[in-house]
Amino acid sequence: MPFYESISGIGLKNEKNITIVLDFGAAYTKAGFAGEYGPRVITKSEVKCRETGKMVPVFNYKGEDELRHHLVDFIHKLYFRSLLVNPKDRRVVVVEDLLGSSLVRDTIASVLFRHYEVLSVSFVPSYLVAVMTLGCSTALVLDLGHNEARIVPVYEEVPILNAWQALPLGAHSVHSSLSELLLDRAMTICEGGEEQRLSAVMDELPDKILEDITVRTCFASTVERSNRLQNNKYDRSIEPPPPPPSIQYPLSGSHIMTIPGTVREMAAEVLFEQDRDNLCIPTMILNAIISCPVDTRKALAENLLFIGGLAELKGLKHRILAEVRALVTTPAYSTLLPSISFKLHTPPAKDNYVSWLGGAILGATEAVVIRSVSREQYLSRGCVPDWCNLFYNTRDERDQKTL
Amino acid sequence: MAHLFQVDRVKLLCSCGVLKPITAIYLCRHCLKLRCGNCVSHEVDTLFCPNCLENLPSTEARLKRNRCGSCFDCPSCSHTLVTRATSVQTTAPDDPSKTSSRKVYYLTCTRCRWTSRDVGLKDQTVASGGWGEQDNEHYRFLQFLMEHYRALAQAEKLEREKKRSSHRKSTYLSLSDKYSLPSLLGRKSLTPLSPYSPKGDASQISEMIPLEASSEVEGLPDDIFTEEVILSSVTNMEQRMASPEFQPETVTELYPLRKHILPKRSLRCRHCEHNLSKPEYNPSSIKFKIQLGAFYHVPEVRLVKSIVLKAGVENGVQISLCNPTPHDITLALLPFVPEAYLQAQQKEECSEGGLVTQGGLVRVVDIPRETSDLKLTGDVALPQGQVILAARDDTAEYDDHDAASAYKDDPQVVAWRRANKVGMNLLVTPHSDTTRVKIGLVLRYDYTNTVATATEARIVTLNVPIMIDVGPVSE
Amino acid sequence: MELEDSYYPKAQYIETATGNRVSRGSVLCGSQNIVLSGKVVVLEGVVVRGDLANVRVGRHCVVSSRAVIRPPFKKFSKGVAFFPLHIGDHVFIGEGSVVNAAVVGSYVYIGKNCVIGRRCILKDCSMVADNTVLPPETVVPPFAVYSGSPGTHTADLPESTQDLMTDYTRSYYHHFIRVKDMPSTPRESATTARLVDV
Amino acid sequence: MTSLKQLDPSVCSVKVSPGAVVCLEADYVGDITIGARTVLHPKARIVAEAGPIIIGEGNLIEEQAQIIFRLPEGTEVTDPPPVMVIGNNNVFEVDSYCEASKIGDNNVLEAKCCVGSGVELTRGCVVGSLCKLQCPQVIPENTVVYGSQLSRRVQTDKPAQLTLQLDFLTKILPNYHRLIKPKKKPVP
Repeated sequence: MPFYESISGIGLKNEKNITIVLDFGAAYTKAGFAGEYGPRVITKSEVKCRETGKMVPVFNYKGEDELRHHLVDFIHKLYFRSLLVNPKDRRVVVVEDLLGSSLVRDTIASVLFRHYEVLSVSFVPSYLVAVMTLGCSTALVLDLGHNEARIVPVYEEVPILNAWQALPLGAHSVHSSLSELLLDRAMTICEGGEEQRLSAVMDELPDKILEDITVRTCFASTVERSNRLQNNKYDRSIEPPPPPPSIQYPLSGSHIMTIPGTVREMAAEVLFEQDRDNLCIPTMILNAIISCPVDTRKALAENLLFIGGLAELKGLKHRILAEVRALVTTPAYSTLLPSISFKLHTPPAKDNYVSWLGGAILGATEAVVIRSVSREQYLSRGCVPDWCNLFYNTRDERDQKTL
Repeated sequence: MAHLFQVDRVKLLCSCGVLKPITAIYLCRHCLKLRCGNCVSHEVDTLFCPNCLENLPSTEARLKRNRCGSCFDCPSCSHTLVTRATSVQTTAPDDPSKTSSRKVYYLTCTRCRWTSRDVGLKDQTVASGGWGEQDNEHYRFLQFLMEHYRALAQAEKLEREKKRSSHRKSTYLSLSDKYSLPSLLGRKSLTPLSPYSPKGDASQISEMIPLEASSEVEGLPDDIFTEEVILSSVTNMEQRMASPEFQPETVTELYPLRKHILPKRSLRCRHCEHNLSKPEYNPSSIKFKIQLGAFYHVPEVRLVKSIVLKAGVENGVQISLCNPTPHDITLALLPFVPEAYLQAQQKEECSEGGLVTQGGLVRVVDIPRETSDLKLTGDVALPQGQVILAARDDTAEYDDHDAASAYKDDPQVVAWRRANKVGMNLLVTPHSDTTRVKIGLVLRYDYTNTVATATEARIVTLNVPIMIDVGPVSE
Repeated sequence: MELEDSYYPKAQYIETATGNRVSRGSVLCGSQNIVLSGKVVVLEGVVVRGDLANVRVGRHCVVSSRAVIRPPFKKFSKGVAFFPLHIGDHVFIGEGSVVNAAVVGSYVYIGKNCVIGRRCILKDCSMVADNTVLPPETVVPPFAVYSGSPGTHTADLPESTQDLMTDYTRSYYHHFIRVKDMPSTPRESATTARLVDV
Repeated sequence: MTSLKQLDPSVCSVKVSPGAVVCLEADYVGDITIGARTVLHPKARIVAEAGPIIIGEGNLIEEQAQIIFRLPEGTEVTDPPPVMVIGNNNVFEVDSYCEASKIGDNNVLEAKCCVGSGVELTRGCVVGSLCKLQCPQVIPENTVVYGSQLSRRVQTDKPAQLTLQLDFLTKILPNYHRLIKPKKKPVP
């Protein structure tokens, strides 16, 4: 029975204390134990604000102090409500975004070391460990997160950082687009039985409801239908495709909202609309490939990996792939990327915890012992090594320091 | 429980710089300092199931992934499931004409009426247990993957050890080893980002077949543009996240979830490593083996009446002081000057820091000092002189004989006296530019320390800075 | 903040030998099956269903107005039974809450407008926040605060809960002061039964 | 207050079918008909302002439950007046509030729920504790509404049988409470 078996096979058998693996996300945080095949908990990244007592996003902060307070409370909840182990003298693997903020990284380290006195912390790059879950060494990783879509290609286990791409297109943009569409088009039935425009009843929809509608009803449409919808916008004579069925969605006891079928279909279109710089998710993928050395491009294109919660949206992966294939034949790209084929990986996990799983695999090996910063080191230095900090990445400088 | 006496109107300044109500503060009897949840180390003491209130030893909890063996949660609404018994008619296998009634059990939710039959789970013949677990579909692959990387890491470790013993002349490697810097620091540029650039002998590493990418991706189901969506058949986010490994998308895939267990926590002072709070083992018990809450060791200050202060004039404000200890307490109220207090704290910290490095044995990991809003928005005139608070005596409570006469109280200081409580009048003048008055004072009192090691009770003088939110100001 | 005094007119309350103060506007059905252990305050509009099964309320409890205390029933294969309901000492039950629990421990705080479902067990030193629904057979462990609908474990109580609740219920009793007559608070007539003499 | 009491005939007329247990100590306003085997606890409140209320058989109405039939403000009373019909085997738990003029069979209104006047409960529906349904709608059969988000699902289990509880209450309530006597002639 895997329920029990998965524990017995854990690595670092000599160490009684199993390593903790944390993956902090903008919307959801994944936490669990190294060597396990799934996180113990995927929880909203929210904490009770110390002043107001309301739930606020952890990474929504005004200053370092506030962020630290949020993290102290949040990590406390993870340890004492979900993981139920003593943080002290246990190793931690933190799956980090290479493009994330240094302040967040430093504060996480400070909270883990100073407040929770963990034995060691190892920051592992999310893109790289996500590739590890596939068992191969090369992939172009597209992380569809809450706030941003980010790409970092990984070639032979080395992230090609100069080819990174990021756009503020994430689940958040789908939610705002959905909100806009609903306030524009949706009708509600009110207490008296009369039908009114949604915008007449409320100014905005709470995030929780937007998320719920996205998850339960929305999908990314096909290229063909999307084109017809787009054309219809500019030229009313072109027939739009027949809309998918609408849905009765009870907002509360006193309002029932009708979600038009077109809204369900169009909410995710925002990911494919090119912005002023002609950028959208498909162009990001091609631009990332182009920024990579010529000899790596083919391998990367044939090893795409989409991760992050948004990747689970129905039809999204299919649509991105279709758009990319269409785009690569356009003059802008066909000369740079001739005869290239695209293939997508299916990770051995749900899309939203692929990186966590990578961290859990890494955390179960001896490598975590070598590649982590111990508490003593942290306390004597007062900071954690970072790839973008020249202090740690300049040879001469470093030699002087260590001498 | 802060609302009961609005205890958060009166806050104590913890030694770490956080303001908290008395119920959230502890007094370390060894350091003689105030501590709070922010500056002590929390530990998991015992584990128990919040439903059946059974203890789980930590090894068992680890094996069961922090879940109770016998209680289940509803996958649909997260409420606890109950076992229902019904009897079914079964025909005996050897003689179809004979029917016997057999008791069977299924799980049902009393809230949303979900039942284990909804998802086609067979009824069980035993009342508890027997409900199987779901399998991770990638189980085999992940097992291989783990083995592969483990072998890889092992090979790397061996390599490093070989290098270490063979005294290479590369100064930089040996140096970094000598100072046991993590390899992150020892390599240049992007290499640290790659923990597994294959080094060492590849032949030792187990064979593992990587996943293949495919050019075909599952598209939308054909009926999505025509089929009506029944909202209640699609799971919501909470239902999906309740089983992170499986994240069911439709309600037909919801399986009962084992109940998550809860810890009892104990608290430990970071500086002296003594327990500040340690609960009893029994999950139902509300008793503590060790309990050093400030509520039991520091006189509690409460406002007596909620009032609206008048701007620009002196307002009479009454506070009550209550002695929770079984010893008489002599106390005095002193003015609180935040700036001076903070300076004193810093000085103390410096001297303490010096001690630690000299001792060098136990290194205390200090948390960053917190800064709280210590801005006072009112001046307060405190009664002069000392007051004796009678010891707490549970038997004498509400015994109506006149206790006041036993103490020669100065009526200027003591407004009233009842058992172990004393009322005192303060005069508060709101600052001109404020709508809500906060005053500060320092409670100086003689604390009778009864640490077990001491042969007799020792009396120490403690200073407790207190901030009081007196109330709003009217024009 | 100390509790403030509240007053009750002598005529509208019955004070028993053990110090219970029960509003005449409350309904104690089957009073022979109801035990109030002493210094219990029962306010106006409270319904206690002693007719269904025994109800025992410990010392120093406060039952606020319009609360309903109702023994829970359980169905068996042969018939139903109402279970006795035990409430410990120093328990506060907020306004309009419906208590269908099997056991309420001591030092328990139940907020306003709550529904405590059938056969719930509230252990000692637990708390149910305002407007909470505890579905049937919920167990609230010690020092837990349950809130929301359904009630879930959202916070923890301080270690001093036992003494806080003791102090609170005692203060409530001592600050609940009898006066000869209330300065004109007309009794509601709309909610009383429309009965006339035959 | 010690002499015999009866309901004020100027305020209400309560017709009780034989076999029903209807406590006297409750509020009744208007024309109310109560079917057989229905149990009405003390301190319930039934207000038939807009027209008669007809309660079917085997219903359970607990204390502080309110069944109110009231026309929205500003609407004229029609002739013949509208009727509020409550089917059979419904449960109105403690402090539930119901204005729905059409209620089918086997529904459960849990403690402190609120069902507005435009709502129709069909069969086997459950309105959870503290849930407020006010938007006019027809609740499909076997729907369970629960929680602060008013989540819905369709129950597959048959609605629980009430008979055992009703039998028990029928036996026990007359020992403690004064009842309204049924009419000699059963109500058609």
